[in-house]
Amino acid sequence: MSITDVTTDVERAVQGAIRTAASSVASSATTPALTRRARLSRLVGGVVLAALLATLPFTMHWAGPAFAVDYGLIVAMAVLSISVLGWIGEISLAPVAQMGFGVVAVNVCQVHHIPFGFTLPIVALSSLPISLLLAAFTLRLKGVSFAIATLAFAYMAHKTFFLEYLGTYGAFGGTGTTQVARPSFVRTDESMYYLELAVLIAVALVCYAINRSRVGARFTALRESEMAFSTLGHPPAAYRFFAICLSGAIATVAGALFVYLQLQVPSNLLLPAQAILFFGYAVAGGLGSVTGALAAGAVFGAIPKYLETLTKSEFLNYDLFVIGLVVFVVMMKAPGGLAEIGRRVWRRVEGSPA
Amino acid sequence: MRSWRGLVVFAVLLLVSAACNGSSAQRDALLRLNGVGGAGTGGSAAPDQTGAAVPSDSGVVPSGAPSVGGPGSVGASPAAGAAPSFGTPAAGGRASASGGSRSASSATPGGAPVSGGGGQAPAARPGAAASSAASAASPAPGAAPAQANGNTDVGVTATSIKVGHIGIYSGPVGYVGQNLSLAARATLQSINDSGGVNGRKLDVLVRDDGWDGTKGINAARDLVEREKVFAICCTQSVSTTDPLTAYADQQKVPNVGPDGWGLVQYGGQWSWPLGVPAMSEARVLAKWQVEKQGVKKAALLHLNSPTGQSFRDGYKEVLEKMGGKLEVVQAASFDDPGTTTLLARARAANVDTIAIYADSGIVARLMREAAGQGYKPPKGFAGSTFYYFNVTPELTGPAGEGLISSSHWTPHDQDTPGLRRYREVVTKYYPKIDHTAWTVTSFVGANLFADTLKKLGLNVTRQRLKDALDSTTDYDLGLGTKVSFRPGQHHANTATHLVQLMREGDKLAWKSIGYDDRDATFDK
Amino acid sequence: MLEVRGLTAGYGPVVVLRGIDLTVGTGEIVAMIGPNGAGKTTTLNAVAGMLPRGGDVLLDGEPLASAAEQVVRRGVALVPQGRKVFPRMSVEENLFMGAYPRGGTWRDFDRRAEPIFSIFPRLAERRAQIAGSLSGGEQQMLVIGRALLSEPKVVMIDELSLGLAPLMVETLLDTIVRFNRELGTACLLVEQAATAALEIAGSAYLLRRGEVVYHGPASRLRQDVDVLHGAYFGTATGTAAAAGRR
Amino acid sequence: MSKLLQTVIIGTVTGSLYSLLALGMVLVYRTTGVLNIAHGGIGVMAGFVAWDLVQLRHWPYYAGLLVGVSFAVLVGLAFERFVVRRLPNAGSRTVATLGLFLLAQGVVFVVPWWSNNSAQVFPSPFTGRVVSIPGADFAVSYDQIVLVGTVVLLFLGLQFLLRRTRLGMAMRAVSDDPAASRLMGVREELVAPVVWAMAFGIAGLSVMLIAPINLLENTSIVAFTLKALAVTFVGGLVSLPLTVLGATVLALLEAFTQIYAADIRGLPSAWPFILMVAVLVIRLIRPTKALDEQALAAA
Repeated sequence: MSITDVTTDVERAVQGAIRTAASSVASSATTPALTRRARLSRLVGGVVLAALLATLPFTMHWAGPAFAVDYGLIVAMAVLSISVLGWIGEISLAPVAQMGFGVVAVNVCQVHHIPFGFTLPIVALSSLPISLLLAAFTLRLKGVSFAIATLAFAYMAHKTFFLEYLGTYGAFGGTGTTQVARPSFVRTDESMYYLELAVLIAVALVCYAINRSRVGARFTALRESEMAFSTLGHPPAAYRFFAICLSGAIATVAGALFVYLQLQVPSNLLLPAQAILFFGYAVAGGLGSVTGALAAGAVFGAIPKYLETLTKSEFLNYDLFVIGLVVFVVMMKAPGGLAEIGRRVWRRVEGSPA
Repeated sequence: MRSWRGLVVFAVLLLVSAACNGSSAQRDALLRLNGVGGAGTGGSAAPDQTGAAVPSDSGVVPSGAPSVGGPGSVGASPAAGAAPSFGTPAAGGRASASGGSRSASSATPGGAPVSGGGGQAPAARPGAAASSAASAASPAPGAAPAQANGNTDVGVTATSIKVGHIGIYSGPVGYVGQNLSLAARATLQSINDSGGVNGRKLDVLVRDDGWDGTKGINAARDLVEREKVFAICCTQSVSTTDPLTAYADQQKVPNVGPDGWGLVQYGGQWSWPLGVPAMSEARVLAKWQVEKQGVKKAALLHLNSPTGQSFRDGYKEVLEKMGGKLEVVQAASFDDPGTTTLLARARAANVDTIAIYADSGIVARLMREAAGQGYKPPKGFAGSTFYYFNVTPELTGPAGEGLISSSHWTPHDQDTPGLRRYREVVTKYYPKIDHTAWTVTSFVGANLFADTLKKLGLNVTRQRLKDALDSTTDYDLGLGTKVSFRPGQHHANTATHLVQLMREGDKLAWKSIGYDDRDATFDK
Repeated sequence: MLEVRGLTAGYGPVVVLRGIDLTVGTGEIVAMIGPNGAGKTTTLNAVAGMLPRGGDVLLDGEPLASAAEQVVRRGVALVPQGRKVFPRMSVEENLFMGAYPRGGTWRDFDRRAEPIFSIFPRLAERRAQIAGSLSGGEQQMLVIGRALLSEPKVVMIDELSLGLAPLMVETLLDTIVRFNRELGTACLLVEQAATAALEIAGSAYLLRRGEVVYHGPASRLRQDVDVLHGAYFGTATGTAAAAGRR
Repeated sequence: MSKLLQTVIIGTVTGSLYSLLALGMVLVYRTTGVLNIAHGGIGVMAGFVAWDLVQLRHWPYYAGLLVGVSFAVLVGLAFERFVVRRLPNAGSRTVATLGLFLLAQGVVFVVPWWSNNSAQVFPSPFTGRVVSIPGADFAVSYDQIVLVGTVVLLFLGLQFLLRRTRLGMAMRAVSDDPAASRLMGVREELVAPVVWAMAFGIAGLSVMLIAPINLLENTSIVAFTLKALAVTFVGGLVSLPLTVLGATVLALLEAFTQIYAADIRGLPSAWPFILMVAVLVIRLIRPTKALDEQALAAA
């Protein structure tokens, strides 16, 4: 069992997921176990959700610019990259730094006139060496030590690299900061939304697939007992490397999309402390849950931005306070996070026993 | 058992809304701080005839004449010093500087955010000759086709022009940033109180960016794409103005009077910055220090940002060209100012002076620490307009004596007609404003915006505004610099004046040291 | 001295003890044996206040509180299963924690610890060592020593020999006999592997499915393998013996 | 020579600053297994309370200091009572401190007459007085001496507390094995509040000692806390002496590179990371069976 085995497992899982996705509509409608109410609510819910997702930037136009949802999707991806590490039971504070590397990668691509079609794949690949470095460095660490180590990594990346490369506080000047031009087909924030949504859905599908597959089961085993896991003949290191690389790739792509959205990203948006905030989002969303990450993106990414515009920026000062409160309440009342709350609510809608 | 989850959600929503309401109370507190009761200051200040007469004496210093606010000052006074009296809480905040006129804007033409006016742009107005009173005379009826109902462009109606303004009210530099915004709002309000722009009121939508680019750009997009403002005016939050430059070009929205500190802002076709580039400040400062102070060796602490680096490069270039040497350079950031080590290195290198590009907080830290060690470089500390605020001597305490800063406009201790007028206008609305080069930049920006609009007559379009701004020549409010733009060349202001913290009674105050110079590098 | 009457306890809805009666006299060594899942550990935990319980527990005729902190102050110490040392504290500090309920301070710690060190010379050698790094047997010594430092009237020891080499079990049993003789501390010894405990015990209780099925002198169980066997597997002899108890 | 001495002094002072923040976090981790992310945030909040009283309301300095620290202590008690106690394990408690951190930061930004003045002057009665160091061409302020002195006292005090007192022993026992410590007569519900109150009080005091040197300023204090976090790693989050050692080494490395190797840009900021890598390598070469992780696994 090695890295290559893991990857072939993943390939199989993804293929499986595509097959399931293709047949899911038919199968879910015909599953006999579901009550009529459940079937109906699933159908309605799915249609509403799809319609909402398809038109979100426009339907929410009364509340603010499409930038809000765009930003929400980016937060969702960043949170997802933290959540993915929840599979191996670790907390990473590095994703914000990895987003920064995504920004840098886009910059480099742009300087070398690489067509947009290749940029995102290149960005995703470019995350590999950094993730491997991080993984090697943190191989023997668990729990709090792992979190601190990733934080130190983020700190170094920010201080020694981004500050030099991107400049502090774009504030006092973005003079040297390279502007990023969007490809022509995502000129507006609305079209940007669909690009982000497509990427996010692809990423989320991959995550779902991996989580449902044998690899996902092994992650669970690894999380529960590393010793038992390795005595069964699986290499914990390979799985840890894989999870860290996956998380890094997601974060890096999120960073790339972020710079396309923002047109330039000064390094003060990549502060190490930001990682702690994102971690808070991930917890509140539900650590390890893909749905939770998406919910967190909506609640902590998009809604505050809408509130900013709806309240004419009066909300601005309060965002930390409110986010802290939400994290707190979720921690105390629903340890499974927003994902758990959503599931409960949905069960009631379906009418199935909670 | 399950209902508590619903309760939790409800409670959170409640708190959010409470937070939002609470914040307007906070703004009121802010306004009280500045001595203004409610916000709907002088909506009723009867502008009438005066409005037409005042505005564009452009070429000439407006001298004492205008004092438009004379009768209107009634509106300003009521709650001035007076106790809490929350006055008009709802109207408070930053919503709209001009009373209720916002509702009028609903009539804006639906789509087409891009200026449709490209064709009708009066290219036939080339010369700079226009600048004088011509504008006031021309409410020329029928000058343009679309103005029958006054909706000549996005955000323009017969009675109002929607203007976006993004200020800094919170975040790490909220404590100084708010002054820039308050000065801009005061000026825009004064323009409305004196009749507005050819009969149209400026409907100013104010936003806070908390000095965070994502928030600022979110606000800008909201203003432009949803609120459909005609232009953005006097936005001087550098973290927003830099990306805003690209965005303004993309949307073809005029962005009048940004800070212009970062060089990137000069590359925008739709931005007209009015501040001085940090590099120019550095060049002038270095020249003066060598010539007048005889500085040979210097140390430099700069925020590690591209602008900070441009300050460093400008300083080093001039210093070394004139035979001096920059012995010690150190980069700082807000979370890691590195002042202690800079001092140690500067002392070891035995420098004549320490030049600084950093905010008041870091400057204060540096100088307090130096004083704590009983150290002062022979020629003292000097730097940029970054800390030309009265908050600086408050933070440095006595340690700040002798600190040299620069100003982009006539320093505030001078008594010129231009400054008198500036102060009169601004303090009428916000008596406790902390005057600095940047508040003056706000003042000039708002006036330039309004005066140029007046020149357009009733046919107000974005493209015509751009053309008119691009042909601005020697616009002068008597504040030390005449502003001129040419298409593609927006470096209007490169003049730097030096000021110094000197003892005045038992306090320190900024005093002009009578040195003005211009950095000619950017003239083309 | 320690008297348990009609003790019931369980974990949530699962009832484990169905009314245990049990007595430990002053200075007595009592063995409690029984098969896996008989409720031995539950009995000790319930007496020690680590589990909610029903029935009466009396010490010297006075009811014993149901909170663990108070039980130990009254003089009933539990040596829990699994050698629960404080792994990041030194041997000495572990022992200090034993003296905690007696208001022990470091000043008179040495005086209190002296008899314990003389019973367990191995602990004296390793005073400063971190407890987590001791061997299993040494940890068991430490936990017993720690319990003794609370100057208890009764020490309840749960699964003394679990996972230890026979030689080490011998040593530990010797020490129990020794502190019982020297300090006069009574001891309730719970064991799954019965023979060793019966060697040193005066009387014995046999538990099965949450009930006492035999009570009598330990020597009888030691000699009569049938009774023991019956109790473990629930054959007629066992129940007969239980009946004979009354 | 004087440059060398200056560098050492600068390193020592900065090291004390890191130690001060790190010790509070180690105290909490060692006695509860919780990584207190809120440490710096609570300190800043308490610092602002004291600053508000002293600078805006002209209270006597020590009264303000006392109220500020008491405020932090109360927050600690409330946090323990209403949050920590209701959460099942160290992991969820750590996340709760994250929520608390955000809330504390939120409060600092929300109070109108605080937020619009982000950097604040908060002098102590000693501010302005200095001792010049002979031979160093350098002076050390009383504030800095107080800071270093406090760290020494705090270190010794905590060592004494945790090693020699009943309370400290009980704290450690509870964190090692709560069930076993109940058997020793330790009442966790009495010990835990003390831990949190003490830790938050130390956080508040730390910021009030740093403020006269650094100004009362949110961003940098939170940044210091992040560095202190890296330092705690050196001591495996439990060892007080190693933590202080790590803090001092880190600060000295930073000072020396900033002063002697300023041309290698970015190196000073890389030290926390390099230090951690070094610690990892050392542990790899000399595996001392990291007990902290063992204990964590048991929890």
